[in-house]
Amino acid sequence: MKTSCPLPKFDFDVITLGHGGGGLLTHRLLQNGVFDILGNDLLDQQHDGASFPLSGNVAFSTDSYVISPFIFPGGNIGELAVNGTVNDLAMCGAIPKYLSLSFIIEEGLSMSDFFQVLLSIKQAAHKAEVKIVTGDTKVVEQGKGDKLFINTSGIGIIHPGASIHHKRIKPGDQIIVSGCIATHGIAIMSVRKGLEFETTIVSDTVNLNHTITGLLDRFGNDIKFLRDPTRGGIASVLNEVAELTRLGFSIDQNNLPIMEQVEGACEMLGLDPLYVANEGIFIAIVNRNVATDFLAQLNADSNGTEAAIIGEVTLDHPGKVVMKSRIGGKRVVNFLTGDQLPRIC
Amino acid sequence: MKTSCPLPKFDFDVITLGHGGGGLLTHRLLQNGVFDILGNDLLDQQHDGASFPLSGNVAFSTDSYVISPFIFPGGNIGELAVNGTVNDLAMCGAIPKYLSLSFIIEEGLSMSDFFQVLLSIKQAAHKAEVKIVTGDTKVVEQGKGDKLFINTSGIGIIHPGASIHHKRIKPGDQIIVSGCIATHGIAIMSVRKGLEFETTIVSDTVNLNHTITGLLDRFGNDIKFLRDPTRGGIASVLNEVAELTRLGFSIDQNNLPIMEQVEGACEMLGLDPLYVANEGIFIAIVNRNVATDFLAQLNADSNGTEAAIIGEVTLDHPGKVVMKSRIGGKRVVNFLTGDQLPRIC
Amino acid sequence: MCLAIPGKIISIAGQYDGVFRIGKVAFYGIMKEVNLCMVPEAVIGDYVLVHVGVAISIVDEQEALLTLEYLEKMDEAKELKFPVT
Amino acid sequence: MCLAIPGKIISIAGQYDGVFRIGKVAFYGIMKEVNLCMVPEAVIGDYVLVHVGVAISIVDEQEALLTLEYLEKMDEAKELKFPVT
Amino acid sequence: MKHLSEYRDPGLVQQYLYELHRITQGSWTLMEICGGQTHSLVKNGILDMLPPGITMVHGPGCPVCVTPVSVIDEAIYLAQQPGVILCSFGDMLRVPGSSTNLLEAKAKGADVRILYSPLEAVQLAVANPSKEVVFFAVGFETTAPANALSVIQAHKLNLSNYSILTSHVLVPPAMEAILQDQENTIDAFLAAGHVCAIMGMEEYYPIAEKYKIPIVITGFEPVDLLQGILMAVQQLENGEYQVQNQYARAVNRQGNILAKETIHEVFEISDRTWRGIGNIPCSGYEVTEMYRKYNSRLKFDLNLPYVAENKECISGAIMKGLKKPFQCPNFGNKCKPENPLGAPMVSSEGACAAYYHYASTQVSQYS
Amino acid sequence: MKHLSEYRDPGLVQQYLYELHRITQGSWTLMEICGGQTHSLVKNGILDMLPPGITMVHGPGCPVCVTPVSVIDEAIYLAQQPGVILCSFGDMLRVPGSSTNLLEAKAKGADVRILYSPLEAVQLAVANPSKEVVFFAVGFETTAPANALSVIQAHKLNLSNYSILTSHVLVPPAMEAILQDQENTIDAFLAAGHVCAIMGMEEYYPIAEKYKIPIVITGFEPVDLLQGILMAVQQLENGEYQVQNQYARAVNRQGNILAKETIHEVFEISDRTWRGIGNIPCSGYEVTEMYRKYNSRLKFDLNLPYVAENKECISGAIMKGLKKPFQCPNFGNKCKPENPLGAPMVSSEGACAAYYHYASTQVSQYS
Ligand code: SF4
Ligand code: SF4
Ligand SMILES: [Mg+2]
Ligand SMILES: [Mg+2]
Ligand SMILES: [Mg+2]
Ligand SMILES: [Mg+2]
Ligand SMILES: [Mg+2]
Ligand SMILES: [Mg+2]
Ligand SMILES: [Mg+2]
Ligand SMILES: [Mg+2]
Ligand SMILES: [Mg+2]
Ligand SMILES: [Mg+2]
Repeated sequence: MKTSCPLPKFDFDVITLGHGGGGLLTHRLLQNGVFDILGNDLLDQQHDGASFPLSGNVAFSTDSYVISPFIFPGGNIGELAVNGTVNDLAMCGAIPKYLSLSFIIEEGLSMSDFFQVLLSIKQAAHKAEVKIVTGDTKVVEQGKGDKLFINTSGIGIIHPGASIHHKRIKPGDQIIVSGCIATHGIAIMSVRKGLEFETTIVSDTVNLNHTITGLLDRFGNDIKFLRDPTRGGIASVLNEVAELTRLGFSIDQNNLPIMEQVEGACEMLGLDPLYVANEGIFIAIVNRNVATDFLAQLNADSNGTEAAIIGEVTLDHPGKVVMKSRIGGKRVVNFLTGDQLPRIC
Repeated sequence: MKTSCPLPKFDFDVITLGHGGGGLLTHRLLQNGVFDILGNDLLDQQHDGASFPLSGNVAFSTDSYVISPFIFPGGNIGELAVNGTVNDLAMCGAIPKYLSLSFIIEEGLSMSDFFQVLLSIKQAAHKAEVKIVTGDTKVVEQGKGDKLFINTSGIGIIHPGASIHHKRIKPGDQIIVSGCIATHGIAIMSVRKGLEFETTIVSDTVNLNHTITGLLDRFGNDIKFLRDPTRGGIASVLNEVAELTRLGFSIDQNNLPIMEQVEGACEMLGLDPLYVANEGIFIAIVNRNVATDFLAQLNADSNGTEAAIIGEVTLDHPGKVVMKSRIGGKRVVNFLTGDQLPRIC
Repeated sequence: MCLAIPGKIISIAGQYDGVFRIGKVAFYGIMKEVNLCMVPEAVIGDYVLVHVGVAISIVDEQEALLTLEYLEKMDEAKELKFPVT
Repeated sequence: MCLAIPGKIISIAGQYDGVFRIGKVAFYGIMKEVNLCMVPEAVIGDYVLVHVGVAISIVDEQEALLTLEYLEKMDEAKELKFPVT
Repeated sequence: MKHLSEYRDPGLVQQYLYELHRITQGSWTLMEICGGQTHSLVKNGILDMLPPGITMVHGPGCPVCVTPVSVIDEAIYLAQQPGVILCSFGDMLRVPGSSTNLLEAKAKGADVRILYSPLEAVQLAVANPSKEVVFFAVGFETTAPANALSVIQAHKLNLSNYSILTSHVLVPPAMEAILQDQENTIDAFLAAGHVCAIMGMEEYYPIAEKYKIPIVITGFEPVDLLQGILMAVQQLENGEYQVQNQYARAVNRQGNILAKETIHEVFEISDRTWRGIGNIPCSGYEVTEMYRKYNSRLKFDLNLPYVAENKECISGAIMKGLKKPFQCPNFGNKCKPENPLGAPMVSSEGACAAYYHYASTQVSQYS
Repeated sequence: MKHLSEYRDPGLVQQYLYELHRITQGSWTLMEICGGQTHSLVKNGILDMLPPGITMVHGPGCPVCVTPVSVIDEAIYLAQQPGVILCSFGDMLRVPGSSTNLLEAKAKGADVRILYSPLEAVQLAVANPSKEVVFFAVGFETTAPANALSVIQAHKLNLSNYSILTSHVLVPPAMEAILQDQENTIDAFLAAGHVCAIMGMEEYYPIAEKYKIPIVITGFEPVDLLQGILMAVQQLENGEYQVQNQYARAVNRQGNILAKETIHEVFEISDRTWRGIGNIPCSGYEVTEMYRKYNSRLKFDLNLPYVAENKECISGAIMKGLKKPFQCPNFGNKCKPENPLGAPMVSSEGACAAYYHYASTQVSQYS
């Protein structure tokens, strides 16, 4: 995302090892760059950590972001890193509050790309209403990184109405997906060396916390389980829950929301969209009684217009995910083994 | 550190991209590896985050560790990552409680090295009495990382007696360093390609939280400031505080604890130990009244046998760090510019 | 084996790297450069079967309709439906 | 320029990569391989000045003592000390 | 998606199933040749919908499955050479060689790239003049024109740093090898539609005639497969053995003549070892003498020691249709997709992996 | 550390200072030739301890400072060539060329390695036969034997992928250039001990004689420097102009004969441009014709366009002792160690950087 905010003036147009050395260059980069852009009352303590009062049940989550390319159709690694941890906290039933932000920069990263990422971080944090309160910057040599890695860790306060635990899932519960699957993964794939294709698909990275809070406000503990199906796709999330609960998870291919272009790309590359990474969507498992209302509220939210009930929890085939195919047949949807490799031949 | 704990049996002897794909290989690596080794009641929730009750003033800190080589004389990146964040929390005056743990692995990392690191993490967490409650594992392609990067983020509870803030520093306060300087940086330098030398110096990485808690218990708010002088060395920490407080910081070279071999290496490479990275030491700025007792308690602690009062805060030369040399001359100790490069010629 | 899917030719460039005929082929709105030298008679708007970046045949629209009407040409299959579980 | 520091020869190997004389030199307990071909008369225990991995001279112990005793040989400098701030 | 979604229509599928159930009297064993067909049958849950009298067995039409251990070893060896970039289709990376696979070799430092097309490998060779680019040219007749084109293009561009490591196999010789097996139980074939898009139908008439077996050239979508099965069963019930073309929208009698010319420009027919099956005479393609400098085997003077197949894997019997994957004692225990003993467990088109991944609820007891 | 700590003894330092204060009557300007001496004077806070009559000015003896822009550009150019590994001592990496420095070039992808010794560069060439290893051979007479040795070693190992990019400079011609300057104010020199450890003392007698100036060959530790200053001031007070050897533990009259032979095996005397000063005839070394294949300039046919020095930097005046760093209008504002305008602000041995980093409390008002 391009912004009109001017780049601070630096003596360097790329990041060098010196910017990670802990000396003056590091100090300047942080002072004139990071703190200026992301500054808030807690971050500005310039200590090795932030302090603030907290009480209640908290959620704590971490993720490292290693996406390549780090600026991709629909976004960049910065907003991804904010949204990712915000969403992980939301999936715990928490209201995200504080983030840490840690960069691993490969020397040679252009200053302007770095600032583009920083500005996206600022905007994403603003939108998600979280504060970035502590951070870290490391620079590694050329060839020892991939331009930019980001770790965010986050602290949230568990929503008073939330009671998210896989143990609470019961047969009859409905499985809901909040939006089109595989969008993000295919957007990234479209710019991968050797597999490129033209598409208007862009990543759907977005913060889901406000959407989740709204749902928890109304449906409370009728929401049994929440998860954002990032790496490994929705198949992996459902398999993990199936394994943990020893219940059956039954879904219907006809109900899976997916964009036409995404389907086309999957056909072309021989990929199964069930295993493709997602960003801006989540899976909810909710009490059957509230499913329709839950879906209605979700459909009225900009993050859930394509939401659908895709299946339900069952006593059949315990520990397994089974999908009814478009033509009415059934198949087991297993764990993906490793990375999904394009199946060409 | 070698341990006798057996390596879990895996089908792979190195980590491949598939281990980061979110599918079965990731699942297995986490189940049979990470969770088995690091498991505790909070981590085992296998959610995308951990939940626990918390109340009071908390500290929150993050750091990414990119050390090369990742197994080095005296330790490895795993214990470094635990100790580093534990120490950053301790430097905030907090009692470290919960850590997140996030790996960025370059494909090809040997499983046995990875498990050696994991075991060190377990031991370091045990020693520091912190729980690793949430984590993440990413795998990047060959040439896109440097074998293993680790991020740890941590939450601690501020010690009830603590009142750590640079604004509390006053002229007359004493500057104490808890141990020999530059040890860690020189231990790492000794195995750097192109600069290698033989030495018995090993990294002094260690958790300092119990030491700090003991000092806070007794000296409370007479401790004005704590910082572990990692990257950039003690010169950088003192310059940062000088800049923040606009006070003068005056130190005496004769009082700086430093190992002979470390001095020898610095002479040989033309490095200034004031700028060399440290691990197992901290700088404390304390009320002059308690300085002697503080030092005595520190000297009685295994992490502080070499501790010394190295100087004091003054109204002279505001914003500057000045060192009295061995022969009685004075010089300004500035910020380091970039990385300290070996000065050969 | 031999994953091949039908796509519609959107544009045709004369040459592939100065050597071969190439074109843009759309699959559900995504587009890929495809080598068209094995289907010289293909024109814009045709559907071609594409395998590993090469168009291997033009989809015959007449035959496509016949396949879909195959059952109707069999007298016996008019009324009943097989009950699928 | 020309950072060079004195170290003590701990061991001497005949050859540097089959070509030159090398040895291990200790500086305050750390050790470095050093090329000794410019100081062929140096023996184990000698101190040599080392610059960028090459020993450039042997430290003369007699002369070293004389430097330290230089002032004593100057009649005038016996009692007083200069007050350093 | 036009020419795709129509063939996934549930109503049409039901009509075909009805008709198939209606006409099936006998007990028939049909082999779908192509891994893509297996994939589609399993992924769509079609197997459980078929009349009890019909047994589908999965043929050898998966290049990932039939590439022998020794060729995988060659690819790994080349990938490990400094300065070599080995390019491959994605699903070849997990196939086990004698001691490792390309994915692990890559993790240990070999330069292995996944490409969509051999033509992109040529571009890579142009962009990296100081490297040797090797394309791992596996495939059946369908892929041969693209691989051949890459050689012609490299030749026209005067590239000296491009070559292909071939493991090209041909369908008709494999069909005959299956039919000649003592224990053969196959009553009819669904031939591989995309192979025939290139090769046409001619080569199948002599086989149908000689072995008195129906051969229906079939597409890959549910309606295609059901129609193909229906056509084959109709023949069987009527005692006929013709070559029929279900996939007429893509296949005509003479095939793609230009594509065949391209193949014959670059390749000549050679003997070929099939993983799990063994040597089949005249069952593959090798680069002709004229293009020898694009043949990686000659260029790098490959001469690796012979490696025997893993005896524990019964993939030969599976690919000949003599056994089902779940009849293999290793299926799902010693042999799983994450650590395959044999190649059919690797690609999701491999018969064993297809069963493992997409097994219908009925057969899932075996996984 | 033996032969080091003794010369840092505070008691001894005080005695020397006492003696120096006692005998200093006149007003004397001394130049320490060597950047290492500058470094030590500033780092130990010695300047403020000297009698008010004594002014120290910092000589050109910092190879980092005197390497011209055009040579830095050559190094950057070579580092940017594919297949070239450029090896350098650490402090050369921040020196500004005409548009960038090696550190930034490295950040942008050039393969630049920091080594402790040129002999390690030879090892790197052995280990990387497919790469060209270039060692950036800067230095005064002290470093010349090591750089020459690396060429001899490469030659004996028959390496065809090793060469050196020289920027070797010589002390005596620079001293004469300074003395010949109209505005020269230098009354005495502290000559560079380590240079003399190689070269001996002979070349200095004619200079002392010709310019009637005391020259004291001096070491680098506080006691060395104070003793050297004391010896020079004694001469000045007595109206003498001899060559004296304070650093006799490391320097003898004839120098290291073997080292000089090694230099002359590989190098010959050439004209050399000094950054900030300009061309000085016969003031450097270049690789001889016999070893031409180890000369990076010839090997890579370097022929970069001429680049003028930055006019804003008065480093020439500083290195000749005509100005102090804080008299430069850019010092501490437009020119700082993190973004140096001129070379003396780069290395911590550079006069400007030494003042900036280690400036005593008295001079720190200027930083
Ligand atoms: S299950 Fe494994 S071992 Fe058995 S036939 Fe299939 S691939 Fe071979
Ligand atoms: S301060 Fe900078 S510009 Fe001025 S003389 Fe020194 S290096 Fe040159
Ligand atoms: Mg997480
Ligand atoms: Mg996440
Ligand atoms: Mg998540
Ligand atoms: Mg940090
Ligand atoms: Mg999505
Ligand atoms: Mg931190
Ligand atoms: Mg830290
Ligand atoms: Mg810290
Ligand atoms: Mg994660
Ligand atoms: Mg230390």
